[in-house]
Amino acid sequence: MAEQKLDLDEIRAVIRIASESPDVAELEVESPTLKISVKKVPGGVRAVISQPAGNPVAVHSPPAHPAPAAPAVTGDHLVPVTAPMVGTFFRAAKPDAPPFVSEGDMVETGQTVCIIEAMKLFNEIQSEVRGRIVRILVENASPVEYGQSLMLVDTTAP
Amino acid sequence: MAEQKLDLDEIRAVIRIASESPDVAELEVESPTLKISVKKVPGGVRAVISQPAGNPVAVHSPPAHPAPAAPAVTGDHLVPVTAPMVGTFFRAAKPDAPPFVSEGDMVETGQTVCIIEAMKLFNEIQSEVRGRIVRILVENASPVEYGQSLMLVDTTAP
Amino acid sequence: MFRKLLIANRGEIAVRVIRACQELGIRTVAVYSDADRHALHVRMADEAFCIGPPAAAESYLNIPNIMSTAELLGVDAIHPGYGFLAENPHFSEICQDVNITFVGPPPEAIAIMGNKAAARQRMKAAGVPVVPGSEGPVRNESEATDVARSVGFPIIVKASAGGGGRGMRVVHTREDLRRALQTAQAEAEAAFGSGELYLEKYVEEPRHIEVQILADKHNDVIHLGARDCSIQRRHQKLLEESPPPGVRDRFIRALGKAAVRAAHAINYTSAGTVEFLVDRDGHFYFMEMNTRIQVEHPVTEMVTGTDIVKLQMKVAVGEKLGINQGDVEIRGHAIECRVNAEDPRHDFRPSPGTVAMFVPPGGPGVRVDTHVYTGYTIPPYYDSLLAKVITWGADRAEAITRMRRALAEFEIAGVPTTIPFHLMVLDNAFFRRGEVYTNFVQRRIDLSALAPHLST
Amino acid sequence: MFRKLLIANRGEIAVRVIRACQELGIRTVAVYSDADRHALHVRMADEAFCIGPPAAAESYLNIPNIMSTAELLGVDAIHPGYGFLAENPHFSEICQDVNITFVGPPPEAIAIMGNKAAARQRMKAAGVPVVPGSEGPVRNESEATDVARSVGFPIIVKASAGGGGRGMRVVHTREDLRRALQTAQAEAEAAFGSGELYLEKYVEEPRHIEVQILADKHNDVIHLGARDCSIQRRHQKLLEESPPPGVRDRFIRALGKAAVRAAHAINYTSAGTVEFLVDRDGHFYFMEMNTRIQVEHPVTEMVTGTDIVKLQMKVAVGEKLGINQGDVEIRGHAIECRVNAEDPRHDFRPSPGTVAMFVPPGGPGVRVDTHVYTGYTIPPYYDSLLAKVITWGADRAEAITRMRRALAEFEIAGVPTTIPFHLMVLDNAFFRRGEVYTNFVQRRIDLSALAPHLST
Repeated sequence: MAEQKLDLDEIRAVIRIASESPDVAELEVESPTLKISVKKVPGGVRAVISQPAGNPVAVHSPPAHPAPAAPAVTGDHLVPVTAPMVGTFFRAAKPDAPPFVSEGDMVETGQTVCIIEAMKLFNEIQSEVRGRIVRILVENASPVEYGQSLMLVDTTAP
Repeated sequence: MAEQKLDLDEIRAVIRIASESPDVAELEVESPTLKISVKKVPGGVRAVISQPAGNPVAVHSPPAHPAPAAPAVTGDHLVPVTAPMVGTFFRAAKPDAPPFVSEGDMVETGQTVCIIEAMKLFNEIQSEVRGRIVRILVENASPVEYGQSLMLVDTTAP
Repeated sequence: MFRKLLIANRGEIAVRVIRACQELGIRTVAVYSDADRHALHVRMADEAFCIGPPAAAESYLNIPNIMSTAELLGVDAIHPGYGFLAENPHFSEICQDVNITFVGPPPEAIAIMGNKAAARQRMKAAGVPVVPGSEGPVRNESEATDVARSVGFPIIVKASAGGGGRGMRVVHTREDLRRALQTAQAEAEAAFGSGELYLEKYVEEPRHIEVQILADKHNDVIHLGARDCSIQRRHQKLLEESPPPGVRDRFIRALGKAAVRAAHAINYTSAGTVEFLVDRDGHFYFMEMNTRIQVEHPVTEMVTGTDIVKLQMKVAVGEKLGINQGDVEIRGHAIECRVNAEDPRHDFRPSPGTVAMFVPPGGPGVRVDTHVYTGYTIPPYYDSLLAKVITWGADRAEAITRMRRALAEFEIAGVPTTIPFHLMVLDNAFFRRGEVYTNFVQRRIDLSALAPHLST
Repeated sequence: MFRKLLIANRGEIAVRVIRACQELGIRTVAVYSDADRHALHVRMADEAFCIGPPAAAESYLNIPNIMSTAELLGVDAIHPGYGFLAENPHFSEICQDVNITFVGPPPEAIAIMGNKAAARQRMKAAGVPVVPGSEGPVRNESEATDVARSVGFPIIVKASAGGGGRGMRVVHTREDLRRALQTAQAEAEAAFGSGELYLEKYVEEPRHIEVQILADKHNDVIHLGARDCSIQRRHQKLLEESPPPGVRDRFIRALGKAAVRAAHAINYTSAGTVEFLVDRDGHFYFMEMNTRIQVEHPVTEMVTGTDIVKLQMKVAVGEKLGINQGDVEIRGHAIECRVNAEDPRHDFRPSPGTVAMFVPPGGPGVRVDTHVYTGYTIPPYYDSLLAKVITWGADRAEAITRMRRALAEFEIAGVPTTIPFHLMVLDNAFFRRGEVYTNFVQRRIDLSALAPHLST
């Protein structure tokens, strides 16, 4: 019955209020369905949101050096494929080969979705979940950081 | 049935109150449906506000260098007599004279309640309100700062 | 040494004096206005006493309340800092009367240097070069005309009691003289309560070079080299350095000797600064003497390895300086930038407010003197100085690149500051070559080139 | 000069290196672990790249990820700071292989000094005094017995690959020798993967005095005087000073010459430190050489007016040092206190947490090197150094009183720090007289006298 989905607009509004109040270092708002705790840090805002009935979701403000296209928030059903090492992201095994996956494709757990080249080695990266690739976040042949989100997989896809 | 949406205006109003109160570092407000806790950027003074049902709000904020018994805020009906200059507080005109006032005395507006000696001059200090002296906050012959509360007058006294 | 000292000031200089006291083992009393209840000097001092409402006239200039505090808390010395009561001979005298040591020169020395025309005469008599001009005040137009004829135009009309550019007029022709005298007199009367005027030859595009001196009560006077303070805006110094760029050691020694002579001539004691105008041909002229510690004293401390405020205490208590002129050795180069809460993009308008984040620069060769901390609210009642950043380098180039680095890493959130202005000066090719003069900012800095403010 | 440099480190030393790069006009790349996303070095660098999860083995020690970052971002130099990969000859070699300049000595020099027994032999051959003991490693008990007989008890058994007190045993009698050899060997094998041991005469109550050297690639080596690092706790330095107290200039010159000889003997380049043990009779013995920048380098910078990290870059790029030994002049005295997030009231246990308020000290003669700011959360994965406070004084007494003052005004809220411990040392009469030795803390400091923690 109860709507359990997070109201992201509400969270954004609270963070905005905290951001816009220069005197405020921390702000905590608790309602029967939602608890939002905002702590301001130099150079950004850190927010912890918990739903009494659900799981905590952490929201990181964009880092000082924004990682290319790191999504700020992923819903429960969107799982990122992240880079397990530093290197160069490639969508295909060779320049003239077709890409491993494209947006809209279904992937199985363990399926190779891209390659990261590091130290002249080509490392195949596998999806850890089954689902549909809804977005590829990194341009082909771009450098990627450790932990950077490479693509988003929708696990609720049929 | 109950309105579950966060009342953002209410949050803003609470932050504004905290911001506008220079002595307040943290503010927590709790109602049956909402709890708001604000921590201001650290500044040195910490205020604790509590609102037991029916009682007036009490704020106590000891300054960095505690002035002798200076209450920062008094209830609406308690008016402090404050020192208009730096000097030495005397309750009587001469060491062997009776004090101008004692706790429990009624005073009229303009009535001399004490003396502050500064630069060898004896300055008579008058009450600016009519009421009953409920407390004398400073020891006889003590040094007093500018603005220091010397005594409290209860203006609701009959 | 003193047992307990009251600092009759606020802001960074109050903090500076407290630091010196702590290193000397002197207990400290801070005084503060209602607006400074959370100020750093209040938190750092051993005792603190509120002396009045926010307005300076009723607090930091309130002599009765300050003296009452001094007596009530039993202090044996008062340090006036700079500004407020620092150059008030009456205040210095009151301290003397109640047997509290005023950490500064005797009232007579303050008074002489407070009257510009009198100071000029006295210096001339002592053999310190002054700008050619009138012997003391001019009484009427015909006297003024005679002076103008002998020194030549352009000349400058100045108020004896003057300061900050008021009661001052540059006159280029004989025809303009009468009107200039009239308006300067009216302005001086309104501003200082005295219409007394004197005349000087107008030095075009001068440099402002000053000498730090130290004098003890045993007739010993030394100087600690010179500072260049030519980077000014409306007579406010914004950047100072030591030694002055592009100047020979011999020239600085000559300035130093003149400054020491000036101090001897008025029986000066304590720290003081003799300011000179230096023209394009390298002639120098006595301008005025500041009878107090100055904002820019740290650049001298950095290159000489001295602690001027501690030495000020030492001589105030009657000890000998303990340093001879031969002991003073200049090492490297130091620059100070005054970081003010002013918006250089909007005509340097003061910008009080709350400092949401304050991360001062650090690392090698960087000194910061400040009273600001994260969360501090800048009151609107006093000056806008937030912090002094001083950098030291083995040479001027290193001091400059280090200052650039330090200012770039200085994080001050919540209020606009003069840092973008300073970065422009530091990057200016004329500045880098050491080509500075008191109208440098008007001539060389295009303030409109400052990037538009992010938050607008 | 380099175009772009990667700092393979974190914390205050990463900030220190970035500052040097900014002053030299070099672009900077910070690398960071997941735990350091909000670290100051990440905010200060021109570019920043995440290289792994919090554990150092997978991030700051992760050579593949660091080298990938270096290649992807096109850096031409890597500065390793101290700790982590700074003394890993393999890392230095990889940099060489891919044509990226490693800002440090050549791999061979790192490797020689990494093997304590080999270093000892090499130094002895070069005429640098070493503690009497075995010629290189001892192969068996009978060899050890012979050595012990010739140098006399007590002796110390050490691991060739050792460090941090592991694989070390003091032996007072012949009877204890066998067991000591066995346990030290087992410990060394477990800790370093090598059970190789050597023997030295045990120097009782020694001082730890080290010499900062600088060597360029043109065969020029100079030293920048000495530091005393005797104030230690469990082999961790806590307070360092320069020059060493109570030591003649002549002695320091002799140490300096030995250190320069040591550097020449292994074709050293870059900045480095030669550590000596000094016994009660004033004999000195080579202990080890640190082939990297050290935590305590700022005290040397303060008294010599040099910037060691910038000089390190200069020689790494192949330039000449540009300073002769004769140019090096020591002025005044400098002390460093390492302020750690450790609770000296509870056996110095590390105390990670969030720093609610951080107001570093300032004013004359104070330098702070830190990566901490108000609101910073100290991650539990790395060392506990919060800030280095360095004070300079015209003499040792001034440096000490200034350090007292600076530490007293240092406001760090939210985590316990070692400041109360440092204040105890600074107030200690033996310390004030300069009577220091490596067991000073055990002998002279009563940690139980620290006032109980306010918050308990």
